[in-house]
Amino acid sequence: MAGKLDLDPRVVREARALAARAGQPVVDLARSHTTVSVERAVLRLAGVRGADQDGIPWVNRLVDAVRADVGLEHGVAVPVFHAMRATGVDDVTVLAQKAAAGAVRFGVPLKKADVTAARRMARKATGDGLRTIDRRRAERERMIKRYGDPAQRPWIYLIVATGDILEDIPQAQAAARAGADVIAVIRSTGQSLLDYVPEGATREGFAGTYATQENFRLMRAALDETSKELGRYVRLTNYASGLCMPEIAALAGLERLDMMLNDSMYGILFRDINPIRTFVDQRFSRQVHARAGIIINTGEDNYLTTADAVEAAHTVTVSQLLNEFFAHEAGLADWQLGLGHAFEINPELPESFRLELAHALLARELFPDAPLKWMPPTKHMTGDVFRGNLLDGFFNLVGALTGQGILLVGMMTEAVVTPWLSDRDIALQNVRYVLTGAGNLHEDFVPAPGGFIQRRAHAVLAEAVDLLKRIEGDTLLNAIADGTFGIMKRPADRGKGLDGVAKHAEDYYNPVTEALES
Amino acid sequence: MAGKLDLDPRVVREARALAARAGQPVVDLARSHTTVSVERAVLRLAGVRGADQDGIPWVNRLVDAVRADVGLEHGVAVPVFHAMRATGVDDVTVLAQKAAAGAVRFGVPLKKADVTAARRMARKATGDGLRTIDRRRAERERMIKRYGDPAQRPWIYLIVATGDILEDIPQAQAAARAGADVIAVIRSTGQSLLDYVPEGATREGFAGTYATQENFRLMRAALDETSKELGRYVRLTNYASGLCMPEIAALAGLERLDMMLNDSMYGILFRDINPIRTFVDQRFSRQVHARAGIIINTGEDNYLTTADAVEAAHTVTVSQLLNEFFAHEAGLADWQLGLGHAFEINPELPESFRLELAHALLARELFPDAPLKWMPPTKHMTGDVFRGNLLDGFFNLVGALTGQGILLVGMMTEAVVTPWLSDRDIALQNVRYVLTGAGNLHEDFVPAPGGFIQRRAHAVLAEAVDLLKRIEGDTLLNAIADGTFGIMKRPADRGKGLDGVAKHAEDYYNPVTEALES
Amino acid sequence: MSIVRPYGDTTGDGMVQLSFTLPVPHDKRAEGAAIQLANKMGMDPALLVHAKPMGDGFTFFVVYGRVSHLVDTGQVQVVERDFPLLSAKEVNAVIKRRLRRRLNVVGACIGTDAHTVGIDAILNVKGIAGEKGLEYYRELSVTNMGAQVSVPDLVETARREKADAVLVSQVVTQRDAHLQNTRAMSAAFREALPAGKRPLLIVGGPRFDELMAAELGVDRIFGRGTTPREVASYLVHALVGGSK
Amino acid sequence: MSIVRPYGDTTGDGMVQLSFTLPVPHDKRAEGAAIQLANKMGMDPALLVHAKPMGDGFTFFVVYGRVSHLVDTGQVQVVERDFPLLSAKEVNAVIKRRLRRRLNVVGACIGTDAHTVGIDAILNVKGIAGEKGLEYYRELSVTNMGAQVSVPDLVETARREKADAVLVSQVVTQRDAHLQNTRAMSAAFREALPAGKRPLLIVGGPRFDELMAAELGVDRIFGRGTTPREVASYLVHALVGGSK
Ligand code: B12
Ligand code: B12
Ligand SMILES: Cc1ncc(COP(=O)(O)O)c(C=O)c1O
Ligand SMILES: Cc1ncc(COP(=O)(O)O)c(C=O)c1O
Repeated sequence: MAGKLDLDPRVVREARALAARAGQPVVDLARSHTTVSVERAVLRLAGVRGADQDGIPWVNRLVDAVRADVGLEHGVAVPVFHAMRATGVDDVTVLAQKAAAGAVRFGVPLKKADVTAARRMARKATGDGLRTIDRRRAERERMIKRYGDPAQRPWIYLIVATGDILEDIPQAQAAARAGADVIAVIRSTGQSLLDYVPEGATREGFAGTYATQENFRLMRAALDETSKELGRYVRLTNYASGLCMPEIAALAGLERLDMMLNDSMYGILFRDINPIRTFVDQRFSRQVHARAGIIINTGEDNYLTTADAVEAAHTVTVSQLLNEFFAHEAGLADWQLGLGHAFEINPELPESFRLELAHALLARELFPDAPLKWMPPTKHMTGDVFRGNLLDGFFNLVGALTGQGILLVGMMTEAVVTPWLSDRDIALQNVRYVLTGAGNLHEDFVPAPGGFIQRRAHAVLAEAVDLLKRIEGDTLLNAIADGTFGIMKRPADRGKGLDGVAKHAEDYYNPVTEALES
Repeated sequence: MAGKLDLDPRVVREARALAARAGQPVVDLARSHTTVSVERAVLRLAGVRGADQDGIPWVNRLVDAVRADVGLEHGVAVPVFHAMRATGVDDVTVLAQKAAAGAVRFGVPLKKADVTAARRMARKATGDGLRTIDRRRAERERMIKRYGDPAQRPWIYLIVATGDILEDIPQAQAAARAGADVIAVIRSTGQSLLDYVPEGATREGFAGTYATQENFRLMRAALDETSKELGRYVRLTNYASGLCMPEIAALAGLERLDMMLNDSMYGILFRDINPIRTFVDQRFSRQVHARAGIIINTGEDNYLTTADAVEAAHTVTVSQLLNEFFAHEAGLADWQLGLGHAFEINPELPESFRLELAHALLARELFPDAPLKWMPPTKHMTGDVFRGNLLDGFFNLVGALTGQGILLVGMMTEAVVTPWLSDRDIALQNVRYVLTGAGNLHEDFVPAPGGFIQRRAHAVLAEAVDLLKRIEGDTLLNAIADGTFGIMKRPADRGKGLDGVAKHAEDYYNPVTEALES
Repeated sequence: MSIVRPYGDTTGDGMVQLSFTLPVPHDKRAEGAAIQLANKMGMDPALLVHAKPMGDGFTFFVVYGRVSHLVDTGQVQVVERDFPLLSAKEVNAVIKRRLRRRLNVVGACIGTDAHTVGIDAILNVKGIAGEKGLEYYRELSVTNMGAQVSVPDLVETARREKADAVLVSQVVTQRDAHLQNTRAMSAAFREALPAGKRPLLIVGGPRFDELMAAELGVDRIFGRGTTPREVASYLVHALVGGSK
Repeated sequence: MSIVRPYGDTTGDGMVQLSFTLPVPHDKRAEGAAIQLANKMGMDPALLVHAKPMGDGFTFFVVYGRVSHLVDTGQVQVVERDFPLLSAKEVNAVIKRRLRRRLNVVGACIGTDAHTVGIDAILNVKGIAGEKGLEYYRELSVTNMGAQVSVPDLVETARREKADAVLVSQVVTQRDAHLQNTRAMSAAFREALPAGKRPLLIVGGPRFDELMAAELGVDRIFGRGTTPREVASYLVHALVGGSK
């Protein structure tokens, strides 16, 4: 596939080097801070389960209690396991319940031996959690070996979004039977701003279903059944982004989700979450994904819903390079990088289709080993569902012509409702037609040397390099504050969840990070 | 555009030579026969107008009367104009009325001088008709100069088919305003088997509107208005094929139609009209079109509705070559050859889209100077109108990628109803999207050398050459009898309208043929 | 369950999609008119999601919404297959045993309709959907008159061939052409032949309502997707009387 | 003309297109059920042109047909613009002359809705469809609170900013989220502030029914395709009282 654009390898190398330099300060920030959600993720891996009668997870109650007593800056692992030893409680959830009742005090032990002992216990407990994640990963690999991967690329990715896990399940199974390789359960609109992960099976989401460990489990079990029935491993996706990225990443690992929406900047830009909070959370969550063998999906497509897809094309490229850098740094391999981009150019624009081809091919050739995630038209979809199905067909064609890895299937009702059962069926029929009839057309698609498509790709890459230079000079945080991405201005000292961030103390300890970085 | 398939010019030359040899016997047949409709066309050009109270045109009554008295084999021109002199009637229509009332006897004059006089009068009368056609042609050229041709290729060709000329007119004007470059008025289902041309403005067609001189006039006038309004000359199309090809061709010339459906074999295959009758009629009608500057549309697309579009692909090529030969022989220039072909491959077939591209490109490269007419999917259209609009989009894309000259716009309701107003609007929006967004994509579409598309095109051409060899050996009439085209078996001695054919006598005289061949 | 409702993405939500054109220019009032129509059709709420002016005085609308109508599948009237589906072998065997002569079938596409693909799919050996057509059945004698056959010619041929059954196809439906032609055909047979001598009259085509047989004066109607075997089995059932 | 009917290809033909899913497996009965629904919606004849089984127990249908309902455009209720459309200059001039201070506007996307593109199109300088947003108007003072704003925060900010008008956007409509959120918002303002002190309440979004203002307790609703100028003109009309 590579080579159709005749990109200059030096320019590509320069772009990567710039992204690394622009990203490094943020990595340094992430390595020197923790957040309430990172600490809760640690405790979830250590075994804290369940919620109080108001639905507040015990893990939140426990971290709040620790924080109240000693702050976050030491990490919660040592205070918590020290308290376990001190109180003789041997179940972390019970400890959390006692702590919530005010029956436990937390402190950082002064004696080195106590610290060592607490650390050892913490290591062991979280090690159990990580081992479960490892088992899930092995399980996935076994099932893929048994049932097989999809026969074709791109993988076909479908959304369910009823708000009710019990409606979602049959719809997801029907979608898989109809040809979906990946099912994503969209999240209820409010969830990403909740600073806790809801509990249990849920039936009351708005335009999506809550991401909970139990919902993950139910859907994965249902899709395992369907995988067996179909003789094809059906992947499950959910969303990490939001105030609870680290925890949701942990839960996803524990319940064998296969892909997670996880963007380094989405929460900042589109949920007004504090930048520092997000950067810390995303790093930890990606380390967990790396361990779990989960493929991440980044969110560059979103920029093109608020910014113009032609003007802002290079911001997508810049963001992909940054996401790649952060992902590699967190330990993710290229096959785990579902970098996002989208078919969002105004269809009235002359040459719109060729511009789409240029942008999609640029991404393909910049990231030859990543399973790029190709997102359908949304912004220029209207209530004209007949036209909508047509646009989706041309979107599918770009996907096939440029070798995209994951095709998020567009719905003709994009501008109307969250997808109906029949919308998915019509959409899949559309994908099938295009892949069957024109799946190999890429052999005959050879952008003219020096022609429109090559020129456009080169221009976007050049703009991306320019922008990266500016970002490197001025810092990524300032660039985000200035509205560089998606025209959303997000200063580093604003946004939700900042109060959940703490700078590491000298003695900060996190057994999970330790294990994941070893 | 030429050259993408790397066709071997020797094979192309061979195919053309074979088509000429296979077609020549049919031309000889056509040159040595006449038909009732050829003779009626002569009289129409000579000025016979109107119909009796049963709607039977006076021209039919007149030819019938002549035939009853002296047969057709001398041509009607001399007997009729001799009778004019003899009776002193100076209006041919009046003569027809008298003849119908039994008040005139016809004969071929014995005296050379009488013959010469009758011929001279016939020449003069039909010369008036031909001059009107010439005036119309000049008028068209003037209007095109004034208003301009469409800005893009392919020209956008839309159908109206209400059955009522008064509903057709506003729909045609609306279609032109919405972007149609060519309007075709579909004919009522029964008309092609009528051995006369109905008269007057009509409002009672089934799935189409009767082709009458008055309907032609009304629609052309309406589109002239619209051309002026839009600053773009809007072309008008109707159908010649059927039992009255020569007459309708004459009327089309008189009323400045711009394109006519005129296939050398359509009437035989799809209306079970006698082969000899059709071959004689088509030749004369094409000579008239040549004079009128009318572009013909051939009907190879129809074969793919009864035969399989992949298996029978080469029969389309063979038929195009034959149509080309007959057309050139009748005096049509390359720019007048709207050779037909269609997007009719089963969309479930793997590589269907690439096969369509191969076939469409083959036609393009075989006939580089002809304005090919690219027909939309019909056979595999279903009541699933959402899918229908998608297929039409991919049809449009093939049209753009392969440089077709005339794009007959597909309707999502193809399998449901004759087009609704909104169907046309949705269909045009579809065309506009594809041409705007991907109109220049052909630059980037370069079939891989030796790849699937080239191989397929070469194979179809080779099969076409083989079939032409067989036809040349066995005669075209036998090939038609055997079901070679569209799996329709049509023996030369069967079919409708054979009794309207007569072999020329020694003294056969036709002033129109004489003028057209001079 | 016998009462159901349309399904968008949740059981019982009643959601449907509707599109149509109104002969009015596009403005707020036109949009209101579109919603009025949707309401009259039982959609409430009716969500107008698309309105597009076409030409001078027309607007195209797409509406989504909930209908309150209940569908009672128990009340549905359908022409169920009330005869056993036989194999070609069985068909031939029954005719041979019971009729002791070949069964005569005359087929045609009448009126100005020239769509023969459907009737050919039923009659020609080639058949459709993997099933051979009636010509393939040894005990059936098939006369296929082709397209655009006039009713008098059809009656005449049926009489001459001593047709046990006449099969007529109608594909063009604009201005109810198919209904008019079918009525004309059945009337002609009624006029030409006494009750006992009349062949079985069968019509088929993609847009017929199978419930209209009596109204059109024919014995049976076959719709979209009919296969030759169904027709052959029906012929045996109706003319030879069961397979035993 | 005030009575119209849907238009397929002939005046008065009444033709419409309909699609929906029924939770039944595909068979003849299912097709009959689909026609039954279409009939109940007033389609007669209803032509079932497509039926496709989906998964185990669902079938998708496309139906074409004629409805007999008449649409009376005279009976259509619409929220007509009952105020003059002013230019930015005029808006500024009227406020300056009549109010003698800047008019305070607070905007937000409330509840869990994070779709700010719509409200930004109305408020941000950038605007939409070639029109500048309200921030561009010299005499308007705009506070844009962004997305996912809670109702208490909105009320608090409106009070602090002495808002003359509060502009709320709602795009997500699943399970009527937009209606619930709007009702909660108007109730909160009614509770927090006495009648005279309450700001003008305006909601907008692509799926609102503009006739529901009273029912939702707001002063005005703006739907699909609203432009900033319309909103500015309405503000002047409602708060400053006419342009004279
Ligand atoms: C092929 C075709 C043609 C071919 C016909 C070739 C031929 N020899 O048959 C050609 C190109 C010549 C043609 C011409 C025209 N056609 Co045409 N054609 C079609 C097309 C694309 C497919 C029809 C078909 O072959 N279907 C496949 C067969 C197997 O299906 P079927 O007919 O439904 O038959 C099945 C059942 O119904 C049943 N059945 C049918 N008959 C019978 C009879 C009996 C006894 C039984 C038991 C069962 C039975 O069994 C069959 C097998 O399952 C349709 C559009 C579409 N996609 O449906 C338009 C269509 C039918 N045509 C149409 C029209 C208007 C025309 C024309 C007038 C102009 C035009 N638009 O092209 C001309 C004139 C035709 C005329 N005088 O009748 C319209 C009819 C509109 C309407 N509803 O009134 C359609 C729907 C297209 C459109 N939207 O405009 N056409
Ligand atoms: C862009 C977009 C997003 C962006 C939003 C970015 C942002 N900062 O706004 C992103 C990617 C973040 C997003 C996320 C989601 N979205 Co979203 N999104 C869209 C999309 C594609 C376009 C909306 C838009 O920007 N329209 C353009 C603006 C200018 O139009 P407008 O909003 O109608 O505004 C005009 C008028 O309505 C009016 N107006 C609007 N508000 C107000 C207020 C006042 C006071 C006034 C006077 C006028 C007014 O004036 C505006 C200018 O004319 C639509 C699909 C579509 N094509 O419509 C889906 C859509 C709205 N999203 C949807 C959903 C479900 C979501 C998600 C839950 C998951 C998902 N499917 O992606 C998440 C979560 C969002 C959340 N928490 O709210 C659904 C809503 C379904 C429903 N009807 O309930 C839609 C319809 C897509 C779908 N079919 O699933 N989305
Ligand atoms: C990367 C990423 N994360 C998360 C989300 C969804 O986030 P939320 O649940 O906040 O709507 C999206 C939206 O599509 C996304 O692209
Ligand atoms: C070449 C040609 N002539 C004529 C027709 C139409 O003929 P009729 O009026 O007999 O349906 C067609 C049909 O599309 C055609 O392709």
